[in-house]
Amino acid sequence: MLGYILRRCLAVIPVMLLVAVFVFLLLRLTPGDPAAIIAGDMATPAQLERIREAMGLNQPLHIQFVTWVGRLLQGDLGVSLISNTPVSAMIADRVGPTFSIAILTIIISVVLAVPMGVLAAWKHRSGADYAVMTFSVLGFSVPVFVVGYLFILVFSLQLGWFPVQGYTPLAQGLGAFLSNAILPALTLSTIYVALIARMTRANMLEVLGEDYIRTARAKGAPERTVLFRHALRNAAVPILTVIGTGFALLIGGVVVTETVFNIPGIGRLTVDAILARDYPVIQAMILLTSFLYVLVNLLIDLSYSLFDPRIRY
Amino acid sequence: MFKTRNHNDAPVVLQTSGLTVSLPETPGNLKVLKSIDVTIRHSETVCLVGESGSGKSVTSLAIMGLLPQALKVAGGSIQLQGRDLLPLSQAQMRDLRAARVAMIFQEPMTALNPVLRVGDQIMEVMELHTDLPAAERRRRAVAIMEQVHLPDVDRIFRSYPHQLSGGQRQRIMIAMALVLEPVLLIADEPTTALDVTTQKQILALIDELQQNHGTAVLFITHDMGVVAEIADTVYVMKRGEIVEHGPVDALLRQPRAEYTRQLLKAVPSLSPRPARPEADDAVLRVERLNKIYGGGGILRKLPQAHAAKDVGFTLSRGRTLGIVGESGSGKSTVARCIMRLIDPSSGRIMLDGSDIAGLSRAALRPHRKKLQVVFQDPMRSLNPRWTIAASLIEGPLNYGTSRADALAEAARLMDVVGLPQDALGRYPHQFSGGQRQRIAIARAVMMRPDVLVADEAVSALDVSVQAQVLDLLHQLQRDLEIAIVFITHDLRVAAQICDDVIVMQRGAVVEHGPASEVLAAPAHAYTRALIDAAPGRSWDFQNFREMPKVPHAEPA
Amino acid sequence: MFNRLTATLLASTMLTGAAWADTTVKAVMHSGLRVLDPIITTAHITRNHAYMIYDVLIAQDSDFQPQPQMADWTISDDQLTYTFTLRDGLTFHDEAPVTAADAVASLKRWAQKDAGGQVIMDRTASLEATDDKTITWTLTEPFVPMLDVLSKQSAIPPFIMPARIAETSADEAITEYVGSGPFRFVEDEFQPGLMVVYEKFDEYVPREEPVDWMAGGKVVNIDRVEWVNMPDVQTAVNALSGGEIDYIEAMQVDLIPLLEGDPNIVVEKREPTGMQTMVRMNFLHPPFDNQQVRQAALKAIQQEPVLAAMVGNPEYYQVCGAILGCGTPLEDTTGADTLTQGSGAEAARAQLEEAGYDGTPVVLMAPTDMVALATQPVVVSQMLREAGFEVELQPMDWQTLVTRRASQAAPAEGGWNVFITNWMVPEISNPISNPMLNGRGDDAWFGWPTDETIESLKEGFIDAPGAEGQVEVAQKIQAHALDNGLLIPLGQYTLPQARRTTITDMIDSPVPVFWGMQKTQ
Amino acid sequence: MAIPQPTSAMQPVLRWLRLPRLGVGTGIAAAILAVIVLLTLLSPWIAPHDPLTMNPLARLKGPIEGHPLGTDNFGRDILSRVLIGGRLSLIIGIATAAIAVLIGLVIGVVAGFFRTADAIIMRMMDALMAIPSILLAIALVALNGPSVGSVIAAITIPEIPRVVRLVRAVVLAAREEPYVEAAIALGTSMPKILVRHLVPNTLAPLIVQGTYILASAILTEAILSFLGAGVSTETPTWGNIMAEGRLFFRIKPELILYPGLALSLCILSINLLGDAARDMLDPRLKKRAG
Repeated sequence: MLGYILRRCLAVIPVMLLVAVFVFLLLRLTPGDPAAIIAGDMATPAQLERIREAMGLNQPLHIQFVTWVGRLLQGDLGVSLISNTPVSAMIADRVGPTFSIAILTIIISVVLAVPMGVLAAWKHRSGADYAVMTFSVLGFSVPVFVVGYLFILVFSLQLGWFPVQGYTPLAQGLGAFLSNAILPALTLSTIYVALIARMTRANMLEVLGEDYIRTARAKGAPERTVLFRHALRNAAVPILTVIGTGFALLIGGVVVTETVFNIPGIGRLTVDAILARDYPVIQAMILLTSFLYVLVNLLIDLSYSLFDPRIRY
Repeated sequence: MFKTRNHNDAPVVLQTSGLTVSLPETPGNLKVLKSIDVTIRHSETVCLVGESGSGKSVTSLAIMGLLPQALKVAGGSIQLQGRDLLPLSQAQMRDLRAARVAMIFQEPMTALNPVLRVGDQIMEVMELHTDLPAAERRRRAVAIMEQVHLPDVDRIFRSYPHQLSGGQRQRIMIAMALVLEPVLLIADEPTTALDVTTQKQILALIDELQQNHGTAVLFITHDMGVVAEIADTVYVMKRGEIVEHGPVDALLRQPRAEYTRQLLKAVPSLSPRPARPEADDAVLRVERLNKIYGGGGILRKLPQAHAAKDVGFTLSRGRTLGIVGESGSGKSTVARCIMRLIDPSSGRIMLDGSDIAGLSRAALRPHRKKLQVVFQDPMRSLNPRWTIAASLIEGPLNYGTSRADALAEAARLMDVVGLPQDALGRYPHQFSGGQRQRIAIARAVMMRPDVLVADEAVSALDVSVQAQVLDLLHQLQRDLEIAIVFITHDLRVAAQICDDVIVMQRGAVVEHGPASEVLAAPAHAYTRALIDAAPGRSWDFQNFREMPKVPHAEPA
Repeated sequence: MFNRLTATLLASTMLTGAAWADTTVKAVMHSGLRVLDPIITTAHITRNHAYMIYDVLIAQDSDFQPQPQMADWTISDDQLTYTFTLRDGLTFHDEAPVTAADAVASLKRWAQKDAGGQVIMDRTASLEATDDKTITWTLTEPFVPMLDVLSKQSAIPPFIMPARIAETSADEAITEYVGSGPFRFVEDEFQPGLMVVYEKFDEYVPREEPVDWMAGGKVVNIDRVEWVNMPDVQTAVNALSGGEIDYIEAMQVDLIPLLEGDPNIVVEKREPTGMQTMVRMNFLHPPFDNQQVRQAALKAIQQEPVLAAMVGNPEYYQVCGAILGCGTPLEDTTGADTLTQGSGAEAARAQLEEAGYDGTPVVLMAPTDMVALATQPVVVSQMLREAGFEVELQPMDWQTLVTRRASQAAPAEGGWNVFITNWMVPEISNPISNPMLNGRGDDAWFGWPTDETIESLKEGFIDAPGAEGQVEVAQKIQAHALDNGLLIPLGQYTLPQARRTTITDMIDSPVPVFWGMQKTQ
Repeated sequence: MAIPQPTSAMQPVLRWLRLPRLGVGTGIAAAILAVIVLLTLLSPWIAPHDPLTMNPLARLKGPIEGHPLGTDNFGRDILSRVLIGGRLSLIIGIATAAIAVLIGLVIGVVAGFFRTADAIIMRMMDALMAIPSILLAIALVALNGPSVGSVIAAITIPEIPRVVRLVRAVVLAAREEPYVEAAIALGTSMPKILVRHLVPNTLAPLIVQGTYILASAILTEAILSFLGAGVSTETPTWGNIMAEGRLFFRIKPELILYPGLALSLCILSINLLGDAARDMLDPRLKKRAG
């Protein structure tokens, strides 16, 4: 088990290195010039050149890459070209909201989607099944921002239940946090619920066709026991997997919801940085999100053995 | 010979009368079961026998009230100890299951919940039906596990299903079924997936427990050998109907229905057929063949598996060599090595005088056509997207035969394997398993091979179809002088088709010789155990009589 | 220290309980603050930030007249020596007193970057601190607009920083943010692009005079200001309705109806001059290297549709052909009739034909992520096409545009032909500081016109005696600029501000400022 | 012998069970999709106005004469823009799906068949998959400028690893099929086995995957537009119509509503068709039916 964990962790290194190369090249080939952005409207070409020189943008690519990776390994993510703030500080300021909303989203999604999927599989081809399926297809079909605006319109402006925008840290109380976080989390949940409910349904259907389910029924187990004790745990691994791969989707959704609900998170930070060609921030953010993705999926892989004793490392 | 207990006075445990099951939402209200009448008495074993699709499993599920949603009971009654089960609510049925009627299934691999400890699964039955305290539940679970002769009960109690062998899992299933002492046990092909030696133990166990508890058993099987071993009463089913029933002795001696006779006649005899004269032109010679799996690994040494150990044999033109063994014996590994579908670790494979063991893909190509194969699973051995013609001519086209010639040969072979000409234009899914296996044989024969490897080629087929396919192989071999390597776990099949037999155990050859000697007078203990375990080995089904006494039956 | 404590205690006992609570004004500004050095960028948000935490020597009042702010001044009779004297009580946020040396260092750094500053430095004999309070600036020849340049609020006002910070190279951003302005920058709470927090600087001593535009006493009546950036005006409008914020600096005019009828919210124009939006062509590459073609483009364009598409409600825009802005002292509309009346389409086609336009595609850069710049290119490209131009509208984000407009390469090789941008009217109301009117080729603003006429006209403007003379020269400049196509003005607009009624006493000024303002609970 | 024998009593059940799926829901979905595709294909002829002709003085109008759905903020006809916009949205979706499937197929087959290339390819795919696709897409659009081509590329590239994984898995599984081994025994060369036996196996799952990519590409285009990295307003798509319209969401929700409705219906029906196709190809049902 320990050996397996070690090997899996080592396997992260080449992947992250590839991500780093990829991100670095991608950005350096981008036509945007951060020097021009900093210099502003009145700059002359000579001034631009001086700024470029000062920022080290004139060095050969591979030198820039090596310098960057070397600093990365020392934990130095660099300094924002635009605001001159350390990138690590910018990220530290911003991960809180994104994380708390992402976690809330996952909680909401799992709490809603798993029972939905179980119900749909149990009542296969019934009205409930079609309702769940329709909802989950709808979740994939409506753009996140449209959902967000609809929620704002209905829950904030018409009903006045929640504030329209903003973020309150959990430190200021659960109620305050939730009142701000619940709409963005619900918005993000639509696609996640759709994903998990589908996966739950599909795997429950599969598991419910298995012999041991027939065995459980033959034992006289009531449906609740059949579904939750026997079936769900066996369907857990693919559901976990989809929660992991859906994490990428979540990050994509976060970018949008943070914009719609004006949440000071890392999604907006990244988009702003991309539009501003703030290389150190973009690089750090893409690396960070990729690393998170890899990490989350690694943890999920490792957690399989909690659900399925056949999986041992 | 057979069970001759008389249960006529025993109280009736289960009686179905006029049980009809249909697919209510299909056009024509298709009937899956047509008026099934079965009676089972206290401590009686009733065998429900039939080929696939006969409806025997549907009958058992109807009794349990576990029919799939699409199926509905359309008529008749199911009386358990005089109480009609059909009007009962879901909850009432649940209370009966396991407590009064228990069931065990074919696949012990899949019938246990893989994520729960087996001890918990046994105790769950008591949780559901009794209010025994936990300690008592545990005590009873351990007790029943001991009754089914599980070793090291404490460890197994805490084990997950995947940590147990197939036989152990089936014992767990039986323990689970019997822990509440039900009046009726339904066993749906409970030994089909097991090796013969394990099958024998499980059959003995069911018998023993039945004696002890007086449980009535409804035993569903397709295997006449098993029927001969275990049944008091036999019901023969065909396409949803009971064609004949009666005490086992009467049914096997004097079958009345034509279908029953057919079924019995199709059961291959265990007595080996006489070997054909030995030819001296060896077409295939295997020498010290080894295959070792694993052992690689970068960060840690992976465990090695020696799947074939120093296997060697010689096969001459027109003869059949059987490789016999239980699962894991390495018989398929040998076949795949010969076919060079996997690379042998060492050894020589002499095909027509040249060693093909170490040849590269390209160098192997000219030899390929001499060596053809038929696989076990008729569903997967033909490309589902290709017409039969396309599958048949693939090989000849590879070796430069013109399309027209290949098609002509394909058409000719259709006659040989007994399929209509228009079959060439159709697709595999339009054929039954037996037909597909004929097509697969035709595909191999198209290449005019010297050697045909048949890897469990009839194991997935019903017994009547099996007989036809074996006949076909026999006929082709006679006409074309093909040498056949026949891999099988089934001694009856081996006895019918093989001239020589190799018996394999854990990768090694334990016995090698003419079929008549090996099967009639086994020298090795393992071979003897295999033969002893073959169900119904003392009955000659084809001739409706006992087997002639053979000397080897006495312990050496 | 002890005195301060007692003063605070005294103050607290005199205040009522309600007012005792900190008053915080939450404002949504037109953009997020990312760059904190007001000298290296001309971004308005950075300038606005600088006005919060820095002070200036002199400032304009609402009549565009220079007034003392940190300093009074005297001018020698020969118009060559300007002497500024710092007033008493000026303190930096790190509690160091403001000295003349600080001011000199700041002015020198500023003068390297600001166009107006460069002009002054060309004529400067010396700039030095003659004592702690006195700055002496000696010119080599008289420069009439000297005080106008020093008191301007755009693009780069000469903000005063401590000398140690002002000594940072003008090409590098400063890393310490200490000023002597009425607010203190709370660095801990700064989130680039997202939120910036200011606290009242208690030691700030306002001037006695009443506040008037950027001049007069900067009296702070609130404790804390938070600038929150919202990516989307609609979000801001929703937040304002919900009372989550107090103030929106720049409203999308189309969204005003959403706030109408809410008694707690006032939508208003803060200042009368507003913004000019305009077209800039690239003089280096065909087709706009040809004056005829530039004139055809000018004739092809009509202002009103552009403004309507951009702003919507006519109350908030103004058709205006004056390159120096309407409502300014030098306003003149010579040569702009086709722009304002839309009568030039046919003449444009004719002239384009006459110029021998060969269908060279015009690369029009269109920023998609800036609300205030997104619509004009779309409308303008449509008009140019109708006049016979081949237009290639290339959408891009603003930062790409900013990068690309610096390229002198041919349009096909990463260069460009046209783009559109906006200016605050005070930034372009003076021919000297209006970047469009720089005709020095490679040293000119993007587009790089080589135009000796405009340069000599500007000389004439500098030397013009008095206001009337300036107006006369300005007319010539207007006529020439349009004739040569130095820019095509698209008109003026004002984005109104919106505030909750709890915010009162806001100062009309071109820069949104937070002194003077009151907030009731 | 011409009529195949039912091999199991359950077979007619399963055969019958598939019917309603192909019937009701799927039929409606197919009809909706057909209508949308037809309308967008014919849009150059049926759109009442040029989608680019603007009249800023009549902007943001409700339904008025000549503009049944009203006008947008440039005074352009919303109906025409939604119709024409659908065409480009569909083109982006189809192009993305086709390119992603093609490239993924080639890479996946190579990875699935050549053990040596497999490790390297899959590590690269892992890396590509680890980068959140939206961020990657925005970065790619920022890189190339927001042309239709670069938007397609930006949406396609993040989809490729998923296709590669699918194809690789199918190829790996199909390699073990007896009929492939039989082909080896018949002396069929590896490239031929690849093309004739293995690749066809990937087609059905690829079609299903392709429909999902198609749907998600249309959606991603909308999100890219929303984030300011979409195609120009001069080439309307459902996405950029909505993205432009979002500023006016509260005063003129139609700007989001109509394209949103068209887009959602379109994606919904594509997804439903994809589901139906997947159910038909579901190996579980196939196994039981067999």
